[in-house]
Amino acid sequence: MNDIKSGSNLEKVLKSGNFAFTGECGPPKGANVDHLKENLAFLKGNVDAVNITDNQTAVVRMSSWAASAIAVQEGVEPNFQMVCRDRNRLAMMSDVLGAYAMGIRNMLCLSGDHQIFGNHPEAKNVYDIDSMQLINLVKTMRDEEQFLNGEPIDGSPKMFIGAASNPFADPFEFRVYRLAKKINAGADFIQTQCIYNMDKFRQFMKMAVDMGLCEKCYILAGVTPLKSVGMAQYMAKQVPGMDVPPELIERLRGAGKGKFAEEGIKIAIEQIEEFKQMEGVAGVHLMAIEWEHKVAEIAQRAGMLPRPDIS
Amino acid sequence: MNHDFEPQIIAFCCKYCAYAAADLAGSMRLNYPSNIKIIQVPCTGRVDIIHLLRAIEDGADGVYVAGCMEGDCHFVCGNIKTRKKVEYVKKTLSELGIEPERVEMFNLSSAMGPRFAEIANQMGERIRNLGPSPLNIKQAA
Amino acid sequence: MIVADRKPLSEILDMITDRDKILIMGCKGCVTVCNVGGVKEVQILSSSLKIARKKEGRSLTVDQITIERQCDPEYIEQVKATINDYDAVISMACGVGPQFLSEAYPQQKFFPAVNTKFFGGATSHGIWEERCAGCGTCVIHYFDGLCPVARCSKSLMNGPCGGSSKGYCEISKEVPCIWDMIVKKKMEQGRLDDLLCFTPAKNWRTSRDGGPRKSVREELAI
Amino acid sequence: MSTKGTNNKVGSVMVVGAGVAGIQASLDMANAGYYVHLVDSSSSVGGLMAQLDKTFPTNDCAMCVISPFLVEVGRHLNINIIPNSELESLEGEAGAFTAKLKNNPRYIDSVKCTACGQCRQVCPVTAVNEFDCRLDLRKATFIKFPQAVPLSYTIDKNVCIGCGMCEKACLAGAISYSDQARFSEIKVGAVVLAMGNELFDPSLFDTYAYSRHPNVVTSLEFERILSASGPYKGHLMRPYDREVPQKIAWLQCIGSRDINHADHSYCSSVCCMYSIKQSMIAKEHAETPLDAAIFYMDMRTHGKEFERYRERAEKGSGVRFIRSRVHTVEPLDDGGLKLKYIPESGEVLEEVFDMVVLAAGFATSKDTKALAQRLGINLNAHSYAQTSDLTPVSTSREGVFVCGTFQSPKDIPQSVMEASAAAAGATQNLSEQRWSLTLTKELPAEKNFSEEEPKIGVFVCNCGINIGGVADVPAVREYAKTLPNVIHAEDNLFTCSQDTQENIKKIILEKGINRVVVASCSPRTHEPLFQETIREIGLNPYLFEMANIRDQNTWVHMKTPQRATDKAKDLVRMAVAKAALLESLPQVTLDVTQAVLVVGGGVAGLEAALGVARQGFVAFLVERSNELGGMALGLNATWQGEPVLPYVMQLIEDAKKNERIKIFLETEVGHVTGTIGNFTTTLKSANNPLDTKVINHGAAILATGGKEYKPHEYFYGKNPKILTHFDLDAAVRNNDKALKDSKIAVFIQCVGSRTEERAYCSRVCCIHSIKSALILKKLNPEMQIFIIYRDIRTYGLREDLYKEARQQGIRFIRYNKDNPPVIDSDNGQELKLTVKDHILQRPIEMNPDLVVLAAAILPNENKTLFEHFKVPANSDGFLVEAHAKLRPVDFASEGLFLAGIAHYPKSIDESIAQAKAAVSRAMRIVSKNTIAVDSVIASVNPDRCAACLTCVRTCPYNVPRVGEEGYAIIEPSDCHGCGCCVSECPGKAITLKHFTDDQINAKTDALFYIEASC
Amino acid sequence: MNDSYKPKILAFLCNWCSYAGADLAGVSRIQYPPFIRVVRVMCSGRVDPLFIVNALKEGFDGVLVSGCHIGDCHYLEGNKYTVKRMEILAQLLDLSGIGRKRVHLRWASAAEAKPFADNVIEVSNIIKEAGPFNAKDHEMALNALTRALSTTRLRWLVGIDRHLTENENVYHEKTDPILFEKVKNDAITAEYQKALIQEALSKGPVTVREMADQTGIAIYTVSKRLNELELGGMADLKSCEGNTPRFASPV
Repeated sequence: MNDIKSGSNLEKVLKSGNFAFTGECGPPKGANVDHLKENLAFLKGNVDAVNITDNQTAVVRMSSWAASAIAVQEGVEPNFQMVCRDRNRLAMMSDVLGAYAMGIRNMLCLSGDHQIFGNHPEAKNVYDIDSMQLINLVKTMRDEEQFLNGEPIDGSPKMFIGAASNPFADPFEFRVYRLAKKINAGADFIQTQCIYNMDKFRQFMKMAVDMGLCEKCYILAGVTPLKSVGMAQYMAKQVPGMDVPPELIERLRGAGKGKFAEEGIKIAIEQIEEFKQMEGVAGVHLMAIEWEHKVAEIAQRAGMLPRPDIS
Repeated sequence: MNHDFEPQIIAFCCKYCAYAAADLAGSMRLNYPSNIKIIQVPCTGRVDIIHLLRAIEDGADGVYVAGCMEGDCHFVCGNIKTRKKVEYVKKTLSELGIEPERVEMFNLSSAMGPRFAEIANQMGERIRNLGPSPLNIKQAA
Repeated sequence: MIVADRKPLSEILDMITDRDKILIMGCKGCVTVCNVGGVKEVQILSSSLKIARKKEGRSLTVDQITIERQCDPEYIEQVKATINDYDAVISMACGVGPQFLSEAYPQQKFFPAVNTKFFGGATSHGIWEERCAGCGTCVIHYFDGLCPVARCSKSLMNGPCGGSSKGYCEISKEVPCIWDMIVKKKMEQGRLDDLLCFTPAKNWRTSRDGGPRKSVREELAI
Repeated sequence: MSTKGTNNKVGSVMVVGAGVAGIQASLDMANAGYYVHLVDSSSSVGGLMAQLDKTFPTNDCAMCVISPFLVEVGRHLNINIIPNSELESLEGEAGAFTAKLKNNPRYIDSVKCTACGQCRQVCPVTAVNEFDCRLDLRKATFIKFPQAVPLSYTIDKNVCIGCGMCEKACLAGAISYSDQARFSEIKVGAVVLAMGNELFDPSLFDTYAYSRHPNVVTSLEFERILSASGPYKGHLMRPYDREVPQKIAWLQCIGSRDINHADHSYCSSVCCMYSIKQSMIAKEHAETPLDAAIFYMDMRTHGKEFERYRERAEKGSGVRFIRSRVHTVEPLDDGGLKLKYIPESGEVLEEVFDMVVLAAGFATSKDTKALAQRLGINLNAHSYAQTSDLTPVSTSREGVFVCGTFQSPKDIPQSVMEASAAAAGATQNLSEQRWSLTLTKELPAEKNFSEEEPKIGVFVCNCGINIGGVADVPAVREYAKTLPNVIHAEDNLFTCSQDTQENIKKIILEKGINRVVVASCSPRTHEPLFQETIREIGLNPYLFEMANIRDQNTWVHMKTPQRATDKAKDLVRMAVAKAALLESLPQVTLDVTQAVLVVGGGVAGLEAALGVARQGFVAFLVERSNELGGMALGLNATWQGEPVLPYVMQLIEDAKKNERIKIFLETEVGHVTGTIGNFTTTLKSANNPLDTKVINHGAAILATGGKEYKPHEYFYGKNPKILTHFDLDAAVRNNDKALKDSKIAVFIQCVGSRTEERAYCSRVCCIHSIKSALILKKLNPEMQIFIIYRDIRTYGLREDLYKEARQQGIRFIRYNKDNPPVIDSDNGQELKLTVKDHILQRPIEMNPDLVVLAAAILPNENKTLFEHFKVPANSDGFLVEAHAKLRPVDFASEGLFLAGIAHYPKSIDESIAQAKAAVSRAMRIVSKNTIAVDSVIASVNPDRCAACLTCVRTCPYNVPRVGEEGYAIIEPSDCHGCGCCVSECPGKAITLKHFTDDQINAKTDALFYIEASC
Repeated sequence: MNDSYKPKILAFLCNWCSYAGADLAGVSRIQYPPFIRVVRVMCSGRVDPLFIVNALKEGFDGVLVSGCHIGDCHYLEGNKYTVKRMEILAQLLDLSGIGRKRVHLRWASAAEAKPFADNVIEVSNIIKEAGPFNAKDHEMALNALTRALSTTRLRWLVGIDRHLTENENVYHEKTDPILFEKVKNDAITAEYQKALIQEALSKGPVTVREMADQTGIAIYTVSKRLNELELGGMADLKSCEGNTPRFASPV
C-alpha cells in the first residue's frame, strides 16, 4: 500500500494519511475550452485532484485525456476517466500511454453508461473488455511493463489506478465482494457513487473494513449536494442504482422555496463531517457538476481547506 | 354520411353463443339492419386473421366476430384468443390506412337476443357513419 | 432457433411501389415456428398487400409459395421455372433466404419481409427471448448456464455493473439483469467464490468481430 | 325378486314426469339399450327448470343449459314423449307392468304444427300465463316457452270459446278440434316417478300481503321477472308501476319449517341458495345500485361451492344477510312495502322496500299424491315418496323407482344424480332384455361422390308465412337456379314436414344430386333432421349446408321485405359456394371394452361395482388399503336411524360373491392410457411395486372417498372427554359407561369447516350431531345437552331431527366466526367451556363432561392418481365434475365418472345415489360394443407440419402432441372440434373438417360475387 | 238547457223500414224537430260502430240508428247484429266517460210514421238534455275508441257472438253464454285500455305513472296492459334514467 505508484499529488495526499478531497468537472461539448478553464480555476487549490469525465451518460464531449492534459497545463491534477463503452483494448492501451505522456498520473476505470442513455443511441458499443479487466490491464502495463499480449512497453505508464463502486446497487450483498475483486485486480483508490442513504453506506463500509479492504485501497465517499427537490426526485427515480431515502427529500422540501440549494449544501457538509470520522473512508469525492463555483465555499465550510501541499 | 350507402357487414358467430343469440333475436322478432351477413363457426377460436383480412379484401365495409362471454366459452378459451387476433387485424388495417373501427369483437351469451340485435344495430350505424370501405370507393369512382 | 419480426407493412409496400406482379416466398423452418414467415403469414401478407393496392385502385397479382427451407440450394432450385416471371419476389425467410435467392437468381429483385434478430427460444406461447449471441467460444458453464455475453447489455464478464437495480438492467425494466441472476444462483448453489476469481479478457476472435465465419465438416466436404 | 320366466320381461321403462330429472333418466336408459316412454301432464317437457332464469352456483342461464337436453330427448329414436297425459293405473309386477294412460287432447297435431305462432296472434281469448306465474297473459292457444319440446302449440279448452279463428290462421292445417281424450295401455319393465313438486302458494298468509299487493312476488315470479324471455324481457322492474326497484327484500322459509300455517315442518333445502342467486343477479340487472337484503333463520348453503357463493354475495356484491323472521309486510300507497322485524341485536326495526320476494318452498301437488295413491306407493308424513337411506331411489313398490323432488326437496344436481341412479335401478333387472325393444335406423351404404363434380340441389322454404310472408321466395328459387353447380332449385311450404322430406329424397335420387342446400330456419334446430334425411338415401350427412333465411333474415327484417329478399339471395349464394367445396366425412367408430374400473372400496365404490356387475358387465374394484367398507365402517346409523354396519357387511359379501367383480386389495392405479371406450390401466400392488397387472376397460368410476379431519383446535387428543363424531359413534357402539354418566354434553359445530383455509361446509355434521344428541338423551334423560352452532343445516326432511331435538330440551347456542367457544382444561381433568350466548348477549360458562367436535370431512390424498387420469381437483381437493348442474357425476374428459365423498362431503344415501348414477352414466358407453366419434375434428397434414408446438400449447384440452415421427398428432376421439389450433397453426398444417379455410373464404368471396379465386 | 241550443244528430235509417217510415211521416206531415241529418243505409246491420265514433268526432252531438223490428229485417238477421254492435259500443262509450246516452237504437217499420217521429223527438230531447258534445274534450277517448273498434279481436268477437251462443262452436257444442260474456267484456275493457295507453305512448316516451295520469287507468292495470302491448310488439322500453323506465310505441 505504501510503495509509491505514480507519485501523483492525490497519491501523496492519501499516502500521507491526509483526508483527500477530489472534485469533478465535465469537459466541454466542443473545442472551446474557456468554460473548462473557468471551472478548473474554481477547483484549483480547493481539491487534491479533479475527475475529468469521459462522455458521461454516453453524451459526446471532448475526450477525457485531452481535457486532463489541459488541466495539467492549468496546474490542476486531473483524474483521467476511461469507460469500456467506446474503445477496444488497442485504443485503451494507446490512450493510457498518451495520457501518461501528457503528465496525467491518476486514472479511473469505469464500465460506462449504455449508449441508449446518451445522444447517439444508434451507435455500436464496444465493451471489448470490462472495467475489472481494464484495471488489471493498466496494472499490468504499470507493474509488469507489458502490453496485454505480453510484449514489453517502452516507458510504462505509472498510473495511480482508481475505480468506481456503487454500494447501493443490487444485489447489495455481492457489492462488497465486487469491490474486493476490483482491489485484487489492481485498484489503488475507489470513488463511490454519491451517497444519500447513510445507514446503508455505514453497513457497506463496515463490511469493507471487516474484509480488510481499507488497508489495501483508499476509499473516497462520493457526495453530490442536492440543488432542488426536483433534482432529488429525478435522482431517486431515473438514475439507475441510486438510493435517495424519502425522508431526505422531505427535509429538502421542508426548507421551503428558494432555500433548497442552501439546505442541499448543509446536508453535504454534514455528510462530509461524518465521513471524516467514519472508519475506512480515506477522503471525499465531491461531484458538483455545473456547481464548480460552489466547491470552494463547500470545501471551506467543511473545513477541508487549505489543501495539504506535500511536495 | 350518405343515406343511400348500404354497407356490407360480415359477422362470424360462434355456434354455441352468438349464433344461438341471433336465432333468439329472430324468435323475439327484434330488428337489425339487413346488411349483416352471419357465418357460423364452431367456436370464435376458429376465426383466423386471414378470414378477417380476406373479408375486407373482398370488399366488406365492416367485419365483426361475436363469441361467448369471457369465461363461458364452450371450448374454454377460444374467445379470448380471438380477441387478440382482432386487435392484430385492427393494427394491420390502421397501418394500411383503413379505419380500425371497421373490425370489432363482441361477447354475449346465447340468452342475449336483445343484445345481439343491439350489436348488429350498433355496428350497422358505425359502418354507415364511416362510409364505404376505401377499397370500394376507388372501385366506384 | 433463429427468431425474427415481420417488417411493418408500410416498409414492404414501399419496396413494391411500382411492381404489379409479385411472388411471396415463405419458409417452413425457423420463421414458421416463430410465426412470421410460414404459410399463414404468407397468406396474411398477400391479403394485406392486395388490400392496400385495392385501396389505391391499382391491381396487384400475388403468387404464394412456401418451400421447406430457404437456406439450401436444392430447395431454392424448386422455384427456378417461374422465379423470373415476377416483377419482384418478397422472401419471408430469415436474412439467409433473400441472399441465397439472390445468389441463385441474379437478375431477380428480392426483398426481405422480415427483420432477423437473434438466436433464442419460446419462454411462453408467442414470446421468444434471446439466449445466444453466437460469440464462437461458449463460456456459459462458468456462469451456471446464464450467458452474460448474450444477455448482459454490456457483455460484462465481471458484472454486475453499477446500473443494476431490483434485478433489472439499467436500460429497461423489461430486461432482467443477467448478473443479478448469476450472483443469486451462485449464492444459492454455494458456489459464490467462482465469481470472486478474476475472469480475463475474452477472445472475441471467434465472434462476428473476427470476420464472417464458416464452418466445415471435414468428414463431409469434398 | 320374482324370477318367474325371465322371457316375459319387457325391455322398456316408463318415466312419469319430464322435468330435468325425468329427462336425465330417460336419456340414460335410452342410450343404454332400453325403450323409454316419457309421460308428462303438461304440453311440453322441461318442468320447473325451464322457468328458471339463472341457476346457482355457476349463474349459468338455465335455458342455455337445458335446451340441448330438450332437443336430444325430443329427437331420440328410443324415447317416446307422451305429453298431456296422466298415468291412471299400473298393474302387474316388476319386469312386466301394464300401464294405463289417459291422453288429454291438445287440439293441435304436434307433428304438423311448426310453432309459427299465427294462431296465437289472432286468438281473441286471454288467460293467466301459468309459465310466467301471474305476471302476464297468454292466449287460449299457446306454447309453454319458445324452446318447448314437442315444438307445437296447444289449445286450452277450459278458456277457449271455440270461435275457430285459429284454424283460419293456421297454414299447416294442424288444428283438429275433434281431438278427444284417449286411453292407452303400454307394457313396461319398470317405472321411474319424477313428477317433481310445485311451489307453495303464499296467499295462505295474509301477513305478507301476497294476494293484496303486486310488488310482493314469489321467488318463481321473480325468476320470471329476471328472465330475458320473461314478461319484462329481463329488465328488472316491479309489477305495480314498472319502476326499477332500488331495495328488495327476500323472506326465507315461506311455507317451509312452518307448522302453524302451512304444516310443512320440513326445509325445502334450495330456497336459501336461490335467494342469494336472485339477489346477485338482480344487482347485475339493476341500472341503478340495488340494496338487497335476505331475512333468514339459518343460511343453508350446504352444497358444493355454495359457501363460497354466499361469501361472494356478501363480500363481493354487498348483499345484506339479516337473521330475523319478518313479522308483517305492510303495503304503502306509493307501491312501497314496510317491513317490521327484530334483528339479533333485539330492537324493533322498520324498513321500507320497493319489492318483497317470498322464498316459497316445495310441496307435493294434489295430483301427485293421488297418483301415488293409485300406484300404491307409500308416502311419508310429509307426503313425499317413502324411501330407505340404503336404497334411496327405490319406492315401497317393487320395480317402481323415484327421483327428484318427489322423493324429497333437493337442488338440481342432486335430482340429476338421483335420476341417473333411478335409471340404473330400473334397468338392473332388465339387463337380459337390453336392446330388445330399441329401434335402430337401417341405413343404405354411403355413395362415393369424390370423383363427380358437385351437383347441388337448393330447397328454399316458405315456412308458412314466416319466410314467404316477408321475402319473395319464388324469386330466391329462380335466383338459385342461376348459381354455379346448381342443377335443381325448388321451394315448398314446409321443408321440414314429413311429406316434403319424402319428395326431396325422390328428387335427389332422380337428378343425382350430390350436395344439398336448404334455405330455411336455423341449423341449430334442424340440421340434424335434414342430415338424417339425406343419409337415408346414401348421401353422407356432411354433404349438406343450410342458409338461415328465417331466424336471421325474414324474422328480423320484417319491415324491409325487399332487403330481406336480397339478403336471402346473398345467403343462398354463400351457402352454395361452401356446398361446392364440401367433402363427405367418414363416421369414425371405435370398439368398446365392456368393463368398468372402480377405484376406491368404500360404500360408493362397492355400490358402483355391484351396479356394473348386476347390469351384466365386469367390474374391476381397486382398493388402496387391505379392507373394503371405507368411512362407513365407523358410522352407526343413517339419519333415519337405519343401522349401517350390517348393510356394509352385506355389500362386501355380495361383492366378494359376485363372479363379475374382480377385487384388488392393497393395489394402486399406475399408468392410465387410452380414450373413452378403450382405457388400458396398469395396477401396482401397494407393497410390491414390481407386481403389476394390466387391465382393459371402457369406463372408470373414481370413488376415492374421504376422511374425518383430526382437529388441532379445542385440545382434541389432549383430553379423553373431547371426541369427534367417529369417536362418539365408536363409544356408543361399545356402550362406553362414560357416556351414560356424563351430566353435561356439548357439541361444537363447524370445527375445521367454513374457515379461511377450508371455505366449504361439510354438509352432514349438523345432522350427525343432532342425531347423536338424541341418542345420548335416550341413554340418560337427565343429561343437559348443548349444541353450539353457526348455522343449523338440517336440510330437506332432516329438519324433523332438529324439531325433535328442541322438543327433547336440547339447547342450541349460536356463535359467529369471530368469537368461537373457548375450552380450557387447566389441570387436564376439569373442562371449562365459555361461549357468548346469542340471546343473552353475555358469555356463559359450563363444565362439560363430554365435548363432541363436529369435525370437517376432507378428501383423501390422491394427487398422483388424479394426474394419471388427468382429472382436475378444486382448491379444497375435491374432484371437479364436468357441469355442476347437468353432468354432476361425469368428468369433462369422456368416459370417466366420479361418486361419493371424493366429489364433496355427503350423507351415505347421497353417496349411494351418486354411485348408482355413475353406473348408469357408464352404461351409456359400456352397454354398446362400438362408439361413434364426432366427424367435425381437426386433422394434421404431416408434410406441412413444422413441429412448432403451437397446437400443443393452444389446445384447451391439450389433445395434440408431437409424436416420434416429428409431426403433430391429434387423436380423433379426443378432439372436440373447436378449431383453435387450426387458426393458430403458422404452417397451415391443420384443417378442421367441414370448416376448412377454403370453405369459410368461399362464403366471403361469394358474398362479393368473386369466383373461387386462390 | 236554453231552448236556443240546437243539437246536431246523425240518423242512420235502414232503407226498407225506418227510411220508409220517415217518408211516411213526411207524407203524413207529422212534425218532429229538425235536428236530425239522415243517412240511408240498406240495412241497420250496415252501420259500423266506427261510423258513429267518427260522427261524434266530426261534431255531431248524438246519433240515432233506426232499423226494422227483430224478425222483420229485409235481410233476415241484419238487425240482430246491430243489437250486438250497439251493446258493445254502449259499453265502450260508458268506459270512455262519453256515456251511452249519445247513441240510440230504435226500431220503426215502414208503416210506423208516428213511432218514428216519436223516436226522433225522444232522442232529440235526450241529446238536448245532454247538451252539446265537444269532441275536443274527449279527443284521447275518441281516438282510443277508434283504435279499439278497429281491432280484429273486438270485431271478430262481436261477429261470432250469436253463432257460438246460438248455433254451435267448433266443438259442435253451444259456447256457454256466461263464459262468452266474460271473454267479451274482458276483451272490451282490455282493448279500450290498451288503445288509451297506445294514445299516450304515441306522444313520445312516457312512464307508467304518467300514462296512468293521462288515461285515468289505475297504475297496476296500466302496467299489465302495457305488458300485453309489449308482447304484441306494440310498445317497447325506450330508456331508463335513474330507476324510472320510459316506454314508447316502436318506430
